[in-house]
Amino acid sequence: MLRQVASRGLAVLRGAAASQRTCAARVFSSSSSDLHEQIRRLGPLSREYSTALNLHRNTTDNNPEVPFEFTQANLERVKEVLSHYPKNYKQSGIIPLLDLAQQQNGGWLSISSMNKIAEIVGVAPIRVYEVATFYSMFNRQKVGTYHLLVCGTTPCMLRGSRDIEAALLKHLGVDRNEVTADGKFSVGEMECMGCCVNAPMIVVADYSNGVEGFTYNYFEDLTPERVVEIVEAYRKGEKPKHGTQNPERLNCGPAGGLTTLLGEPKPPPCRDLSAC
Amino acid sequence: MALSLARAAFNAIREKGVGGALRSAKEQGYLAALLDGNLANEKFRFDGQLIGTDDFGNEYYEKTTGVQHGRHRWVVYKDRTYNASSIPPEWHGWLHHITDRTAEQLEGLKPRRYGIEHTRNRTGEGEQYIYHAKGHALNPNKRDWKRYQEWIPAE
Amino acid sequence: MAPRCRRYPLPLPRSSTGSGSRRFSFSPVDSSSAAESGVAGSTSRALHSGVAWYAGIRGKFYEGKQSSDFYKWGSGLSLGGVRHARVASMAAVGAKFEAKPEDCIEVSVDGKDVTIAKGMTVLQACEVAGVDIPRFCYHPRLSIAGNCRMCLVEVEKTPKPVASCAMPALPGMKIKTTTPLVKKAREGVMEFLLINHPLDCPICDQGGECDLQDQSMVYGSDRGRFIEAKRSVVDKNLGPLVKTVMTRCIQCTRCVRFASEIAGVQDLGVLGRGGAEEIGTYVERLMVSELSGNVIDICPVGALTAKPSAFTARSWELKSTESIDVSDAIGANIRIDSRGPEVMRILPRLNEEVNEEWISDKARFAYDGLKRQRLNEPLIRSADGQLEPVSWARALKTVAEAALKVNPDQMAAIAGKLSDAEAMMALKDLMNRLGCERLWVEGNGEDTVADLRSNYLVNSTIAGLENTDACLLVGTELRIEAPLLNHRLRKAVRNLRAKVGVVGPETELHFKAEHLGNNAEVLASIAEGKHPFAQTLSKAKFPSIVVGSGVLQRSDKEAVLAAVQTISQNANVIRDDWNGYNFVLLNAAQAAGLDLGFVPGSRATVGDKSSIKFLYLLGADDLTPEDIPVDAFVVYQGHHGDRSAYRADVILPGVAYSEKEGTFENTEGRTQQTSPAVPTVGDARDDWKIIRALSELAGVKLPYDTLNGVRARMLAVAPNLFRVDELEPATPLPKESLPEVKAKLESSPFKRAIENFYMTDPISRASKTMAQSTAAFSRS
Amino acid sequence: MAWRSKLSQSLRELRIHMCQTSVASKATREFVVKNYKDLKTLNPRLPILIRECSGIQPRLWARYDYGVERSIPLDGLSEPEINAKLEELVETAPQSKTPMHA
Amino acid sequence: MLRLASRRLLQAESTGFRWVAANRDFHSTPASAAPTPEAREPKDWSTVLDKSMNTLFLAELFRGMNLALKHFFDKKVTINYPFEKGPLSPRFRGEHALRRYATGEERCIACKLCEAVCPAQAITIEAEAREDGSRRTTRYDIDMTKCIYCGFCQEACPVDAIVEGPNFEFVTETHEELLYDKEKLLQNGDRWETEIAENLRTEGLYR
Repeated sequence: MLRQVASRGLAVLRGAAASQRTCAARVFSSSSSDLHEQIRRLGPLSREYSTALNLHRNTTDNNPEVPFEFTQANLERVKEVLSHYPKNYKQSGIIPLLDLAQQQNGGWLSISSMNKIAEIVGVAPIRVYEVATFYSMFNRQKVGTYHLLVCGTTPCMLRGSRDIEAALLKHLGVDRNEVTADGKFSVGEMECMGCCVNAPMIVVADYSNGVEGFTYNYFEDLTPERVVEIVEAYRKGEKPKHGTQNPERLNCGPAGGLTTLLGEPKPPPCRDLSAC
Repeated sequence: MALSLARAAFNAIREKGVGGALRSAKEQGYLAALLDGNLANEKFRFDGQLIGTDDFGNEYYEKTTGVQHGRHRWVVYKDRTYNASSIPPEWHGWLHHITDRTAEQLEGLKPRRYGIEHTRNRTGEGEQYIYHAKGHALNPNKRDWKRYQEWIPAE
Repeated sequence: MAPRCRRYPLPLPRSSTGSGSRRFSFSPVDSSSAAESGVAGSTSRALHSGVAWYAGIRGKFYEGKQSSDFYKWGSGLSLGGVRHARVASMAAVGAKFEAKPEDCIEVSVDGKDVTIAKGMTVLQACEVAGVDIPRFCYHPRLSIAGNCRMCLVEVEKTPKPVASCAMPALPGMKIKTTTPLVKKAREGVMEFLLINHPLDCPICDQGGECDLQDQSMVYGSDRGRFIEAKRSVVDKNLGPLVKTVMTRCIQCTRCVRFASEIAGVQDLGVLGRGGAEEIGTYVERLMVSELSGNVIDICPVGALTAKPSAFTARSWELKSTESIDVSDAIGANIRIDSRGPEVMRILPRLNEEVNEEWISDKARFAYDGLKRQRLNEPLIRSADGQLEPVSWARALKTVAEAALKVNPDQMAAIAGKLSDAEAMMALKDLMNRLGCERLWVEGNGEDTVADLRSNYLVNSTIAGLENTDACLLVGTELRIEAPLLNHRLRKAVRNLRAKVGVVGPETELHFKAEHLGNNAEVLASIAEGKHPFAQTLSKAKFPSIVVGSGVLQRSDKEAVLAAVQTISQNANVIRDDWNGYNFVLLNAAQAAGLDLGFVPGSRATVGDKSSIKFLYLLGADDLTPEDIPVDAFVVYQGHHGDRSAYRADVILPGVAYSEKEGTFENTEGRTQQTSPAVPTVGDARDDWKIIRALSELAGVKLPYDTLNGVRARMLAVAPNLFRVDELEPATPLPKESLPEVKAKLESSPFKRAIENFYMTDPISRASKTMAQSTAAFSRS
Repeated sequence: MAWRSKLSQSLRELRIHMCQTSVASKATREFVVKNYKDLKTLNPRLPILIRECSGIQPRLWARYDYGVERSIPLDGLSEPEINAKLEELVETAPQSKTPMHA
Repeated sequence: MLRLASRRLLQAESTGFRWVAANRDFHSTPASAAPTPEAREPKDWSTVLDKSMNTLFLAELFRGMNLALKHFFDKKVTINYPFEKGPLSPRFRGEHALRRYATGEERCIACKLCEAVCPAQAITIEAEAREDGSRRTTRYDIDMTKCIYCGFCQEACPVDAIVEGPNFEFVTETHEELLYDKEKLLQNGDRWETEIAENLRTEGLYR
């Protein structure tokens, strides 16, 4: 009996160990330079898409002792948000509240802001942390007043979003998810925003004017030069024109005007009901 | 064989004189070989090619032609008592026909950081030469097999 | 020693003496031969005690196939998850839940028709049909998450495989679990799970008992297609008990759900998403729960393992012994896994009526105390004040001589927290024969009235407390004193929205409870009906009161208990169909000690300890040196060199619970027995044997020589201690039959009965792990 | 019933065994319900251990000095008869042995 | 005379050989080929004389000694151990050794698979976490007197830590010298690593 158990355990262990060995064998069968190449090609791991680790470490400006309170105006908004949900399901309001807090807090969520929201909706703080870490739109580390998000999904990537990002990073002299020294700009990456027709595009989240003046604007049809101009415009405090940056294009129509559907569309064919 | 033996003996006598030849023969174990057929078999075998010598002075010979296969490699022990376990690992494989690589060729595999010198099997030579396991009374760090810690009444 | 019946979860229908009708069932014939019923008790014990809940379901349904008794559901049925918690809790108390035919539906599993209850999931339907579905995230006691996807099955007319754990079974569903589609789907899931799994089974403590390992033997491939770098996850610090290797985690979220649903500590969560998803606390904090060790058991992989026993043993090299935990009065069913003479780990054993499948951290991790500070030979204090080892004969002779020199009135015997009933029986008989009547058990107080069992037991039963809808806690920190009972009450709060009021020290109970105050006035006002909670109680359908045995240490305990009596009478807590008066004991020895009458006999001196000249301590360590007169002769019989051993004149080494076959009664009055898992240390002897030997030297030979002899004697004192694994309910006497109490309530606040959960008895005080836990989790 | 107050003089401990439900234990239960209060009030320091266990024979156990015990089965007896038996146990208490210590 | 006797002897030898052949035939062929009683007990005088001569001059004894003497002067075909040693396989399962990584870190991770697989239950392992948190054995004992040298332990080992080395010359005079502990096994590994590594290298293709 004992031996049976033992041999079974052994078989199980060996099975796993065998597959481990196969994996290793596969990896090492390719030459080591190949391997390095493979690892290099992997690029940044997915967690780098977000602004932070799934872990909070106390810093001087981000620790539970730093107070966070919604402003009086925002408290009204909190009330309004919570009024959308039944009393016993207040936790449904976590996402809008997090968004509100992020706008109020200059684009990022401090630990105490999340704790505050947990208190407001009456759940344990970890439930709020779960939500905040899930969505990459919630920044849990400081971002610039203007947070530039470059779309990295396939159509934009094919249309040169990597160049856009490189141009941004070079111009601002920062790494991805890093804030410029003046605290004005930061560059992040995000997933498809549905502007594939005008790819590549970026989003500029403008936290310079609090909740009231918060804007979240798309800039489409970008070139590396144009994106630098946009940044400079923001730096000067201007509001550059958002939407497509291609002067020949109207919204998401074809560049240079319509090439099809030029005439008046024909009405849909109607059956002659009387002929039936 | 007899011829080469005679020649060797003659040369030795010519060089060292009878007394000297006898003394060196004794030192090199040739006299002992007269009483030990097995030893004699190797001692008086002069047709092999010396392949190498290990750190202990054992000499490794090989004769590839005109010899029964399986008996084409042999060792002449430095030690007259010819302890079989005194073959170090770098020659062990060669002597056992496991590999054709000699000690020099295996040099690269020798562990540099942790390797220790080979010793022969010294069982029966006295307690001081034997490795005593952790459970043995003679191991200075004898392990206590008690699986509980008893209470020591202390104030 | 006769081999004990091994209790495997047999797929047997519950016997009628089993818990199905436990509370209110009595055997119909009043057998005059107690011995006979004792035998019956032990057989039925083997039958029902180990029946797992799934076996319960299967047994019922297999049985149902043949008999008309089909729709009767035994208490083994637990449907799991919050959704079914109500049904489960009803079933667990043993209230017979009769499923009506219209509440049943019929589905087919692999061509076999089965009838199941409405609301059951596809997975449960498969279980009823006897088909085992692989799963990682599904756990019958936790809510349904449906995120591992391992339980995919094919349902006819659905385009895709469905996750059976989360899909309700619908009438007429045709479930297929063996089709190529199912196999392929599960293989795909397994491949995905193994993508980021490190496959470090050889160094993983779960190796050999790992769900992932087992299932990868069926659904795993011997090679992977994933050649990219595997992710690695930072390990989390969960304190000194739970070791984390988060890279192994497959995000089943069982631990997260356990923490929030069972333990009630909302600390763990799922952070991040996609490949970066991980389990963590986000902020640096430990999971502080008395039940935290259970996450080790529910983790299907090796992500959460036991830190104290890390790397020490493999599952296949351990010998399992089924035993009983003695660290508190709940008497959790445990499995002691040992290798050679060492206890390597302790795991819970399934017992729906006592501990379900959880045990407290103290029960699980205090075992390393069994290897430290042990008394292994008889010691005598010599003339120069040093303890020196002597032979048993000399030690016993010394004790006997000392005992005979002393007037019986100046003798006293105290049984410690971990004493088994046999040793207490023998000690009581010995002391009585010597003329000494001054006996008490630690925790019971020095002069407790042990007349009526219903006054000192959890009458609602442990499982029954789940049914209460209003509960008053008096002088107890339930979470610390009895974590598993606290969990039952938490269930009642979660499932039935039970209202809980606390009179006593303020403690976090991990559920919503109203702290009413910590003084006797509050109690008095509730008794007088002035307090609003009195109305809550009397309005409740199943009101209950939980009194902590800490009140026994109060000088006005009679008045407190009388007030509680009044409250229970006002709120109709004790009825024919429900007895919600619960007295929670602290220690394993208490209930059996009270049952055996290990209390001062009539005309015994009580109170003043200065007259004691001969003190026999059976593992009792709570007396401070100031309590023991300087000239008293102190005999310490026990297994650990704990506090009292320093004062002892003679030390007689006894055995710990892991080394003996001893009878214990838990706080609800259930008799259970420990089994020896490891040999005794050194020259130690069974406790009752020591006393038996001593009695001979003292000239009052006890009339039993075997363990069965002692038990037969117990039968003459407290017959219920002979009914192993059974619960003999105690009938409360009507208030008219109880003597009047004249004592007055004092205004002093209720004290904490346990200062430190992790260190309550000699074993846990000797345990390094418990010391670390104290340091890490000590209350702020 | 003057003997009742002497209970704690002659007895060290009184134990009453009975089944919770059986017919044979009915009279014993009645006895307990009727007399417990009286006995306890008269002998507050005497342990009167009422031990219930399903299916056992009702029995009266008395423990005297120095661990001497005596028991009387109670099945088939009525409540007054049980009372008489208890009196018998009290009246026929064995003479206190001289303690061997002295 | 002597020459005559020896010729007789030789003749007898040849008859004897025929005898054997006849016997063999008896076994291989059915009754028809069975020698008659006459053939087994020759009746003529010369045969009788041969037999008596054989007995008288201990001819069989000398014949045997002759054979021995012949082989004494013959070329030897046996291996002259310990000077020459017999061929071994690179997979030869001899004395156990615990190996190390090139850094000197012991390989064994205390997975206890060898212990579990050992059919003779010769291996005993105890393990705990080392100070650096890694999983290591605190005890690794092999009872070499129990071991049956089946090689399952090295097969089971996921990290090539326990191996059966090429050494078989580890006889001891006492039993307890054959109770190997971890230190001894590691010493073996340190000592024999050169050859063990070479053997693993040559066999690596087939693993």
